[in-house]
Amino acid sequence: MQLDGFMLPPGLILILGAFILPQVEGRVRHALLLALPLLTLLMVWLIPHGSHLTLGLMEYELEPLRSSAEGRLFATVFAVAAFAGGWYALNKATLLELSAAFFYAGSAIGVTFAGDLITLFIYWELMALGSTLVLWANGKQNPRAYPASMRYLLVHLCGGVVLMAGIAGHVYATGSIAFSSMTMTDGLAKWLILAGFLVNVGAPPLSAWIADAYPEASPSGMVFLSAFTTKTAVFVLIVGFPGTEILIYIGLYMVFYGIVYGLLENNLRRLMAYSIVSQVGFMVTAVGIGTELALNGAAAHAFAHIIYKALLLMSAGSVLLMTGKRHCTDLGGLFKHMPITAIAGITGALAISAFPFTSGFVTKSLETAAAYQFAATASDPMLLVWVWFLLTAASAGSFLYVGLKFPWFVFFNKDAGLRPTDPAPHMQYAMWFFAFLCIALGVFPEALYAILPYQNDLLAQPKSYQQYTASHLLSQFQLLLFAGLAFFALLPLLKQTLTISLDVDWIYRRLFKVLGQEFTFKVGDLGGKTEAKIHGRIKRLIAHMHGPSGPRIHWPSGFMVLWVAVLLVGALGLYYLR
Amino acid sequence: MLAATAIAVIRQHSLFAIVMLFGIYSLLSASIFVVLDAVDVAFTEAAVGAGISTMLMLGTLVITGHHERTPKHGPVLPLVVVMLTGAVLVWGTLDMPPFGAADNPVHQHVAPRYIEDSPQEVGIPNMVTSVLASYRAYDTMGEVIVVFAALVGVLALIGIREQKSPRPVSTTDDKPPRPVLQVMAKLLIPYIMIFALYVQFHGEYGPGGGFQAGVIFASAIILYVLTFGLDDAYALVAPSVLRPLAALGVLLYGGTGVVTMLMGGTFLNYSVLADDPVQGQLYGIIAIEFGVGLTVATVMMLIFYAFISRGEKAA
Amino acid sequence: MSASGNQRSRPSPSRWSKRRTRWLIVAVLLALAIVPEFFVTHYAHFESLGIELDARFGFYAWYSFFACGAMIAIAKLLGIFLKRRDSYYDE
Amino acid sequence: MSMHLPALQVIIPLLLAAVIFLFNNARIAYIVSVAASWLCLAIAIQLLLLVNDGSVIEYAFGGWEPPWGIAYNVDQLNAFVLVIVSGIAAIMFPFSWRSIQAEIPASLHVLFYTALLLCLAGLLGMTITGDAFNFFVLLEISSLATYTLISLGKDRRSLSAAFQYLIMGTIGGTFILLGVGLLYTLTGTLNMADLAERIGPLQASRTLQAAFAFLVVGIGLKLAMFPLHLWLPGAYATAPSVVSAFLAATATKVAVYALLRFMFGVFGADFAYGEMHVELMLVSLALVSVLFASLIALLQRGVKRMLAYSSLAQIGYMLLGIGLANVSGLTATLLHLFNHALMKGVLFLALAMVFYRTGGSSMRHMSGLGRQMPWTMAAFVVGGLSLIGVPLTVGFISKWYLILASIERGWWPVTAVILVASLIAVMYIWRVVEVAYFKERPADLPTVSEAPLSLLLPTWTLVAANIYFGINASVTTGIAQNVAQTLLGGVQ
Repeated sequence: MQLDGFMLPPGLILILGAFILPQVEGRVRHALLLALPLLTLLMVWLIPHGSHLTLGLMEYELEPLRSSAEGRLFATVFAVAAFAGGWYALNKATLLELSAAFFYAGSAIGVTFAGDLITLFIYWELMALGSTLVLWANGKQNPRAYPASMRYLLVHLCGGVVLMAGIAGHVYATGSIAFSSMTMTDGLAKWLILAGFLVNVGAPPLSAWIADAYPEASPSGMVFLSAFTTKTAVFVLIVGFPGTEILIYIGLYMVFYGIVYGLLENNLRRLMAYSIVSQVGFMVTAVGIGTELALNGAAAHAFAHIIYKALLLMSAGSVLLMTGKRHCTDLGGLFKHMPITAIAGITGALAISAFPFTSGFVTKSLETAAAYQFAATASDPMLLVWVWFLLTAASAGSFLYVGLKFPWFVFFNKDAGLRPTDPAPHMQYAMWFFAFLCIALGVFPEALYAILPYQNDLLAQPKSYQQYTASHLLSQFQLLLFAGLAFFALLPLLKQTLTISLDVDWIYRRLFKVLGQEFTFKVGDLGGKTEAKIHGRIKRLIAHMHGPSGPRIHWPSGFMVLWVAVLLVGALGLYYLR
Repeated sequence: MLAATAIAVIRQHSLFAIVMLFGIYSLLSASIFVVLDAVDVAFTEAAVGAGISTMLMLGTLVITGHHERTPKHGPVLPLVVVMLTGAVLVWGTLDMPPFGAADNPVHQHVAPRYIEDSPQEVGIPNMVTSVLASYRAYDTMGEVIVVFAALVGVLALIGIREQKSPRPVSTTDDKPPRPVLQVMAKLLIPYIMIFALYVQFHGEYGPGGGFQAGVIFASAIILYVLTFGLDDAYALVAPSVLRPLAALGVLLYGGTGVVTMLMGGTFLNYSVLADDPVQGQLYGIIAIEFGVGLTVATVMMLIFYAFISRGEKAA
Repeated sequence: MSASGNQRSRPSPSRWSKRRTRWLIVAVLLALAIVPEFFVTHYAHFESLGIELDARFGFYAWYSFFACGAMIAIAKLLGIFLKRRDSYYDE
Repeated sequence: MSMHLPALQVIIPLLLAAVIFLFNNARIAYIVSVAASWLCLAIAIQLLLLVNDGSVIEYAFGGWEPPWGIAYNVDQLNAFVLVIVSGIAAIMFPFSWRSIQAEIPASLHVLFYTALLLCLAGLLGMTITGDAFNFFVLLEISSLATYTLISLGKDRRSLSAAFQYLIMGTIGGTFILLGVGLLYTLTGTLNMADLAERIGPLQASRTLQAAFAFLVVGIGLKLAMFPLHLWLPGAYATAPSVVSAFLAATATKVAVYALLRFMFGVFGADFAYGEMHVELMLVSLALVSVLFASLIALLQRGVKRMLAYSSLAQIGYMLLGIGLANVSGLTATLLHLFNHALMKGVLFLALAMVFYRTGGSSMRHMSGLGRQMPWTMAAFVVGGLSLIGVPLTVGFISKWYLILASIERGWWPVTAVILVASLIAVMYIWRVVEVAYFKERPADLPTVSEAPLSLLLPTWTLVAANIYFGINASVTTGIAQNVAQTLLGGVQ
């Protein structure tokens, strides 16, 4: 197909759509909500492989469109997530949220097509902006969304700043702005870029932002939020840092961080947020392993994860929407009243637990497989042995804290007396759609495998992709069932309490607040006074020398005149100091 | 003596005395300039420093008050500042070419041409005037505009109360009439004005020029105001007449430049004003000096009016 | 919060019977999961390194059980230090 | 007439100031001022085009060749600054009419425009002149006009602010004069190019060093180099809104230009960096100022004062660029001259519109304005994004080069400071956005409507420029890099 004529970055469709949505009403808006992501999807697939587009900025050649297999895979699932998310949100979400979500999704797709670091950075920041807006949009319904969005923005801008420093350093060191594997380059710049990426992935020590921010969004808002930011970060890690060993440790930490905090968590959607960290930890570990199989695994897992996590959040969101309750302690016995929501939730829970015949099963095991396959050739095989054993344990753990905990406390357990119904039809449809995808990918994994980035590997070692062997099925069943045994046996220990768990965010939510109250806004009212206070110390010091100081207006002049003289001598003195 | 006066200024607390001492200081510096052979500068210092600025400061005193408030902070800080700055200055002068030596760069580079060629190029004997009014005429225009800008500032800040005071009780009228003073002033003022005109038009040949003339002219009017009161002065020269004149002076200067431009020269190149370049220089210098005088005189008067009218209001 | 979903809070005969059926189902499922172990051979993932733990009989079953137990225990332990009232940050 | 362009650049506003003073009619004053500003812009652009090939235009006043007479020298550097200053004027002057109706008594409008034109002429003259003493004269013109403009503020504190600025400005001017005087005793010339030539053999002279120190500190006062900045927040915060906008966008830029001109055009880069190590002072002061001013900005309740402190931080960036002493650094400085004028222009104009409608510009006055004045606040947001350095705005371009320069130098802590300060900028801009978009309008404040088109149009022109030059930065970066290379010459 000859399409060179209108090669636009597909992300722009959604970004432009974000600005069109407010201009239209009713059915047209609904139609656009569903049509634009599909159009984007079409665009993603119409762009010929390996094509690219360039654009000049400063002295650099930007590459806002570079088609790659990884990019296409992620763009595909992003478009699908935007589609289903839009469907789910259809007339429940505020207009601002919908526009922001499209803007956000479009930027995420923009990242997947970015061929250079500056384009990447631009979309990266647009994403931060879009996602923050998705959060804000819920400020009316949930007042806590608003400060949460500020903290969220702050973390991401910090990440962005580190990323930008890294990019600048990288460009200076290599002279190239191309976005490609950086494992060969060296120096501080590389680590800064990595750090910037890791902030978005939810790596320690800043893992807390996910659980802090996402659950404050609206039901549909969190569906959007869960899909893009962390997964885009996984994408850039796949492209930029395959095989960076430190990612293995970071990934493992994230896996268990998510499980432990998830087990402690009472708020349903915070639980889901922790499970995002945990699941993304799997992917990060796989990127750290860095073989083609591992990268395929990370990509495939990201693909499947977006779908089942969105499904879980749609289910949890529906519960929140229909009952107004967000805590395990307030819920229970909803299966009878919200059967469709329950089925969706259970399907998602099974998928995240890698239950056979679900998408999780066929993707997560790629990563564990990568661990043992690489062990034979790796320089440090014991590390990979550990990785394998830990990931296997974590697979069981996933079942424990999401696969069982979520359905059990919400849909079964003791009836909490709530009598909601299933949510609006369009929300049900969206859940059906994703539930279907979860199963379909599990039953027919070949379709997903066919679009994975490293096809050579796939063809050379078909065996490793043969998920449905008796041994594998059996071991997986054992893993899950005995995790279930542990769950029910230790249920008393899992008694949910109305609490939250402290995390690193304590530093910026509590410590800074205390420090801030101590030092700032109390004096902020009368402009000049603030500075006076800052100067107060120095003033008092000098006041010792020449008696009480006078009215404020006279002081700065004298103060400054002194500085003038000091600088004058200083400027001259430099000549002799050196 | 200069130093003694300066120290006296610092030690004094009565602002009135300080202003008077400043006048003395200016006169003393003027005589130093005379010693240094800088007659033009001395002239300006005497007219501006000792004359007009003393008047203006007195005008300010009428508005504010005669006594300094207790100092805000001790002398240590200013002392440190002055010592440091002074140290750098002294430092800088250590390597400076010796004062008065003929081989100084100052006397080697640009100055010789001014001295040797200006009579032929510009055609007037006073080199200072030829530098100010021709070689560096553009700077002089800038200075005139500085004066003009100061006027704009004063008008914006204080303004002139144009209408006569409803009750004819002003500070001067409260006191008994001073016939001796008034007669003396009436006698003096015409001479001062004529002297001003002389300085104005004789600037090309001897010390003097627009600045000095303008200031002297203004002091004549100021003397009149002081002796006869503001209302009479308004009757003589109203601020509404002076205002446009101040701008006209600037425009006369600038306009001369524009005319030279239109006649094919660069801005302020008077040589094109007449067939003979030297004659052209003369025309140009006369025109701009008149502009300078006009602006300086009117601005000085206006500023004085501004202070005095405000002072009367305060009283 | 008195109605909080804890199955032990108010035991009643019906709940006991429910619990018993539940455990019965679990036991049957677990048995079903163990039985095929006799017929299926697991291959060791790290044979080359001499590690054959994962090929032993019932490895996945007990490994899963103890791993999950350990994770719950660790979470419970950390919870002692980390848990704060739900309104902690709003104060 | 094209040979007279350099002279006309300054003479038009200078003489028209006297003309409008003569006519003494506010409406005529306004129309003439706007026409003057547009003419100036046209001339500046024409000049820039003429020198874009690297040539230098010389204009000798009075027909006397330098060093005997006074000359204007136009090269790429000052033509670039001329375009900045006159461009900002061309946008702000039309804006001023409605804005001052609300802030300045009608009887003073003529004086306002006279002072404004004088200020513009002074700034343009300082930029274009090739004569050190002439620079001082024009500096005095612009300074006097500036004091007047500031004192016209509605806020009574503007008087004391103007007075304080007058004191400090006079000290600065005196220092500059002392520096020029010392140079004259050393060389016997005042022409900058001639000075540069004759300074060459004098490297170790103490007089030269003292002259350098006086000039750097004197200009430092004028450009509000930390810690000589104390006059600036008061002045910007209390001046009439449009004056704040004009000064913030132009005055400090010209002072930075003057520093560049004296450092490179008179003393030479070798002397400035190699002998005087001025970069050590500039970098250390710049870093402190960037951090300190950003933090103080964060604590302000008055938005104008906040922006004034943010200007200090931005001046810090410019000094940092000079201090880094490499091509990228200077490029960043030059770009930031242009870019900061654009972004601060937008921010202050947006504030001026807020003031026009609500009669104040504190955080309180801005609460809930997001809905009531959507276009005004949108302009503020774009300006804020630019200030932060978000890609696709001009702020990003200059910050990018600054970061590159610091990395080139291997000074990672400097990079860190730049980035941290950007974060702080996010926070203080965010505070305004938060108040404007997420707070309800206080009940005791009246509901207001969007600002009139005559105010919105100039503001949005600047907004468009912010975005246009953020995306298509080739023109500005091209010029800046050229100039930076020329300035540094053989130093690297």
